[in-house]
Amino acid sequence: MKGDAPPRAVQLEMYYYLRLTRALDERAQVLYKQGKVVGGLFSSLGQEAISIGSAFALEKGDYVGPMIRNSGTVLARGHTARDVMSNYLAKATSPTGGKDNSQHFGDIERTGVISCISMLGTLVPVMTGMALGARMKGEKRVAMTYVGDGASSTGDFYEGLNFAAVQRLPVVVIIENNGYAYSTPTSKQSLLRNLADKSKAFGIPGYAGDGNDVLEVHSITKRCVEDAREGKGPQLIEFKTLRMRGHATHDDASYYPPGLLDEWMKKDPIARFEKKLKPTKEEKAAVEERLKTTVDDAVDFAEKSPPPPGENALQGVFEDDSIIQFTPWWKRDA
Amino acid sequence: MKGDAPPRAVQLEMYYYLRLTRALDERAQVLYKQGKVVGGLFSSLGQEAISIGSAFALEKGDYVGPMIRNSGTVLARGHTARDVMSNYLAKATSPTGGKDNSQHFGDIERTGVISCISMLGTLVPVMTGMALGARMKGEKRVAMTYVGDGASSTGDFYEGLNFAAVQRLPVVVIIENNGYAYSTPTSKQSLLRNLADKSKAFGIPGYAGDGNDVLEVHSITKRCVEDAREGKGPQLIEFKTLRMRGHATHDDASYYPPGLLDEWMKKDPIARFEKKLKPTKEEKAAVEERLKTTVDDAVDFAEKSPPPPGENALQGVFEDDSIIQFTPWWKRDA
Amino acid sequence: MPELTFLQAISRGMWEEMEADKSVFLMGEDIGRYGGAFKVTEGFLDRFGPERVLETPLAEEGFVGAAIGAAYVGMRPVVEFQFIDFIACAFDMIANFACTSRYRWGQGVPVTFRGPWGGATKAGPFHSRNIEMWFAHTPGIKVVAPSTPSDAKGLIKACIRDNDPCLFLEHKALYRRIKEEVPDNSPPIPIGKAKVVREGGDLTMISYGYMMHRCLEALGQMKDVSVELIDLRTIYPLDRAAIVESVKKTSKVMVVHEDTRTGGVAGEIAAIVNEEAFEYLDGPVVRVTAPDAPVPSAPSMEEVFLPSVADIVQATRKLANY
Amino acid sequence: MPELTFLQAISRGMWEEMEADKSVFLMGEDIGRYGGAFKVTEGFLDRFGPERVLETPLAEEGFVGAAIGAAYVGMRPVVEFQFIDFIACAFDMIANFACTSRYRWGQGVPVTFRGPWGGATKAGPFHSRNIEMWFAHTPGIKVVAPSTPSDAKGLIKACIRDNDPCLFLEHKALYRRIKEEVPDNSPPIPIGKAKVVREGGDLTMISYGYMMHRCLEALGQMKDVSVELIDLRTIYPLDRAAIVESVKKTSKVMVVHEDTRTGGVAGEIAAIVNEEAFEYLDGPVVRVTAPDAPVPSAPSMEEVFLPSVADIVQATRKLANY
Ligand SMILES: Cc1ncc(C[n+]2csc(CCOP(=O)(O)OP(=O)(O)O)c2C)c(N)n1
Ligand SMILES: Cc1ncc(C[n+]2csc(CCOP(=O)(O)OP(=O)(O)O)c2C)c(N)n1
Ligand SMILES: [Mg+2]
Ligand SMILES: [Mg+2]
Repeated sequence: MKGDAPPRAVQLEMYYYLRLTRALDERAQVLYKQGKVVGGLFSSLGQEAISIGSAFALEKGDYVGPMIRNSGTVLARGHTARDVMSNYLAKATSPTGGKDNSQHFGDIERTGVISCISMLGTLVPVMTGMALGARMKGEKRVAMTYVGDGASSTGDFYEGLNFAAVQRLPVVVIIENNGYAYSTPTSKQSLLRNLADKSKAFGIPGYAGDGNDVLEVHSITKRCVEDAREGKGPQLIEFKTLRMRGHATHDDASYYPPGLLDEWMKKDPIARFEKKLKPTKEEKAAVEERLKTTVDDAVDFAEKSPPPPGENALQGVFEDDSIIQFTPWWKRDA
Repeated sequence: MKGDAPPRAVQLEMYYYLRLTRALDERAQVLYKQGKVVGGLFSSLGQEAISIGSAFALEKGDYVGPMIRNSGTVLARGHTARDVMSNYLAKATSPTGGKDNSQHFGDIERTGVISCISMLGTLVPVMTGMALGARMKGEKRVAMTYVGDGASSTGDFYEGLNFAAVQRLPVVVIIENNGYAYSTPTSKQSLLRNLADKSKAFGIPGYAGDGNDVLEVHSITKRCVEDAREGKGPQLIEFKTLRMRGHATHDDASYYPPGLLDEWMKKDPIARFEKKLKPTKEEKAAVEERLKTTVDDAVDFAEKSPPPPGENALQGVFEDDSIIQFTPWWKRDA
Repeated sequence: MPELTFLQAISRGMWEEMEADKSVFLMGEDIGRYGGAFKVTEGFLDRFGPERVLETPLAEEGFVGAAIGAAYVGMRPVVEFQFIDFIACAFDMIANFACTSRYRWGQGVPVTFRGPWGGATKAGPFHSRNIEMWFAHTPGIKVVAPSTPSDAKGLIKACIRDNDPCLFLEHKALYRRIKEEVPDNSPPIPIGKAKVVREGGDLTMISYGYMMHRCLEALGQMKDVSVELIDLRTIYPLDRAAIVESVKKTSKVMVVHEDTRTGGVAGEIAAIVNEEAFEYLDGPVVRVTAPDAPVPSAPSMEEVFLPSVADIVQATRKLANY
Repeated sequence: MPELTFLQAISRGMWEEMEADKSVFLMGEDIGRYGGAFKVTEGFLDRFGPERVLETPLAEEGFVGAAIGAAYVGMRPVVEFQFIDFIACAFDMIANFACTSRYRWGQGVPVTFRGPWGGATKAGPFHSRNIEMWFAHTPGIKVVAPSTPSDAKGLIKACIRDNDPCLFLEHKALYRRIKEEVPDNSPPIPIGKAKVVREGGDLTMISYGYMMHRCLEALGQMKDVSVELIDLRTIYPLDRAAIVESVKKTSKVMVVHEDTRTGGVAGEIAAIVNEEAFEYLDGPVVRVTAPDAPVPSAPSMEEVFLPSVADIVQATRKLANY
């Protein structure tokens, strides 16, 4: 199932966001080695096409729940490079004010991006609920989220998608099958060749595609988003890809069989797309220019931003802060 | 997929256990109305063929995890009518000594029956673990359990069966699809016509059968048990049936559409089996005799049994009872 | 003024909130035509329709997640657990997702979790559990446990209007046992405020839920001891001020709860009293609780398991005479 | 005698138990060739093979259930959570199935649940949580939290040999930070026994896990106060005798934990001390704990969130001078 490719202007934007995602990832790797990243750093290297292709398939007002390898989605949906970088560094200026880290942030109103938590699978029921709530309000919004091959083993994935199916909700779930959950090969997660076949447990459509072909990702996702919006219920898509780094920066992926990375290097989604797109010298120069300023500014902003004031730790648990704020006995002066 | 029917002698035993299950259920209903049953009373009326047909498909040494409507399974696997009745009444003589109620009991060594808890779906992972443990010990035991149409919506069902599939464990899961989860029709649990199709999410075989035909239940289950034992991995079976009473004794099932009960009355598993089996006068008389004495004895035993001593409430939380047993300040005499 | 049972008061409170606010809706198992296992939502389907009385698949983690998502877009879901024990099946979604949401990214989660709760109904280990401290110890959720119809109605309304997750505990043993006149369209009762049910000078007795009624029964048998009886009504946040004020007056305090002992709220109260009123204390903070065990099925054992009126009397006398 | 880090001691303890008992095996995510997220099981796959170092799908509730089933047939599974925070995903299976098993039908569940635990590692809200009281308040499971390599090795062995569910908490901040000489084939250390780390007369300081080390650091700065320092080592069952004996000697007690305040073990200890040693108390039971909030990511906030050495010093001095 392919729709037609987006106009060249849009493709150039997709190209820019692919490059931006990768550029930010590379800079984040450096910052991590300098000990400036708070928490783990999970790379999307090699998987950018899934985030970008799918994000561009959404309409304004749609909701998306990205996971830790979907910084591309977050950027393409309107978050700034500053948001991404400052959250990696858990600065006061970050979208979470340093409360959370990694790719855990969002903005329901402005970007429709929902912040994930570390417990994998949890976003599937939550996005289902957003689609449900929107429908109750008479809105035709689609809610999309991502799970890995590993996360597709969770009961949350199953319960959430089944609920969406029974309610025929406009939910799109993308399985990013990169063949591994941390060090665990997909063969230890499931007997299925195609995880898209899990759709059969819900009686919903399931599709599989090449996760390293941004236009294929875009067209398959776009069709699913349209079907979902038209009331055809939830859609499950599996995109096959490979994580081109370890699970996180501390992991060298030595468990990958020899040759695996080389093989996939040939399938690099950005190089492939560039071949198809053939950007002109001018177009490319413009992208490079835009990238450089954006990335430098984001890193600069994140690094120069102050850490959050420590006392903020005691704010925002409840709407009423006084609930948790009181002076313990030993802090009171007699 | 049918195997051949068991020899007539075995069929007569199956007939007896079908009748025993129903007879005990009817007596339990009376005891409930007399206020003697502790906790809810969940009837298997109309579903007996699933418990009996499947229980007879197991070999000695196999494990089975019955749910609340599977008293037939428990009886056919070697628990006494006294066990069943005394546990309904939560007496000191009951298998749980009154600690638990309903169909929540078992005996790993003697009968291979595992006690369920109320949280539906939990037995699927647990039975998977029993099959795993047995395999590690070099034993060829099959582990079987049941879920309802409702329970098949749980993440536990999904995570447990998927683990069994990946490990290719000898696990058989039977979905008793009686069309309702309490008052909720299966259409609110799943979009699937056949819940057996959930097997496709695990890459394992799935079969559907008539839950009111004890011989069909037996032959399908037997084949699956054999396949599982031969290393073909977990098997999923859906048997369609109808709960001929409300969810529990307090529920009159007024949400059933008119005519539904009459329609299924015609499919009564015991009457149908009797037509096929054509027991002779003598055979029938023998069964009646055996039933009467067994049931009367069980009810009598349960009623006459003492309640457990109250202090037992403080025993058996840990192997070492002293951990939770101590005298609170106010109980000590000054 | 209508006389309502505990159950009717809860039902009425939800009804009035649904009438007043379109964003309020119900989710759960068998809550529609059947009206819920205990009939708390009887009649709601006819009045509010299947969209606002949404029957879910049998999947607590899943429908709790869906409730959170709906709350994110401005709805106010009220989620029923058929028995509150089944909230354990949705524990991760509540404790990790809902309870941290405002803190980590500023998104409040106005969801009310409710269900039949507690023991003394011969319901066995899986339909009797006191789950309050699992959540009182989880920052980000309020825990409410009324003991009277009027408090139940006022507090369910407060939970529904609250912009943070609330856990509303409905003691099964009270559903049809107690009645009270409760006005229509009554206002919400603030969460976090305890109630002095009876004033007294000899000692302070603190409890909540069904045990409040055993405490009252015990006091009926001890006309000679002047007890100040406090109904916590809210387990989290605790009304520290009310507790401390009373203890400063009576100098002695005992806590009665049917929850198990270790990690029960009585320990928390002991610590608060130590920190805030140590110099006023003329006796140890006394705990009358269930032992550290699951809830047994047999009535004979459940009687021993739960604090009895006699236990409360004995503890009260010992502390009073201390 | 080999010098082992905290991590190596745990690893070594499991190794020796697996050598000694064929029924002991490991389950979890990435514990095989990769050796686990923190490398606690590095080398186990080569020695014990994939059957006894069983890598699971990403499904905690599922593999915990499988561990229970394996235990039912005589195995002794040791289940690793990649971070202990993910135990919330298996909460129902542990709290309702495993913890009630012996009570309701006499079947013990000899499963050890273990994983990296606690804060002070800038790991944010979902990789730092103190989950101990969720389980200490759930009858049927023991909760162990050592603070030294030798205790860690002895207690993991005790957990594995125990016939009831045990939760073994491994503080991440200690994994590679501390070393100690620990003999090979050392014996198990009994669960439920606290340890007097330092004797003193002015007051009793009680803690566990990583906070023990901040307590020691604080004491290093207060040569003028004679503090009796107790390492709980086990959160459930608590060593009531050790606590009470010390308080009877010092008459003052403070509890330090990184867990959040409400419902933390400090409250339980306050109640125990009240019940068992009220007349010896010369001051309130003092709590130095984290506030009721999730664990924030930014180091600047986590520093404020966690009890600091300075906090402990300040609290100690105030209580000592009380
Ligand atoms: C419920 C849960 N269990 C365990 C973890 C620890 N963990 C973090 S990432 C990860 C692997 C995830 O693999 P996959 O879902 O395939 O996503 P990928 O990293 O490959 O993108 C694991 C096990 C977690 N985050 N959540
Ligand atoms: C996890 C969980 N949620 C809710 C319940 C309450 N409950 C008990 S039985 C039941 C309906 C079960 O339906 P089904 O699985 O189809 O089994 P049946 O009763 O039809 O045999 C429900 C919702 C439960 N026992 N467990
Ligand atoms: Mg993956
Ligand atoms: Mg059913």
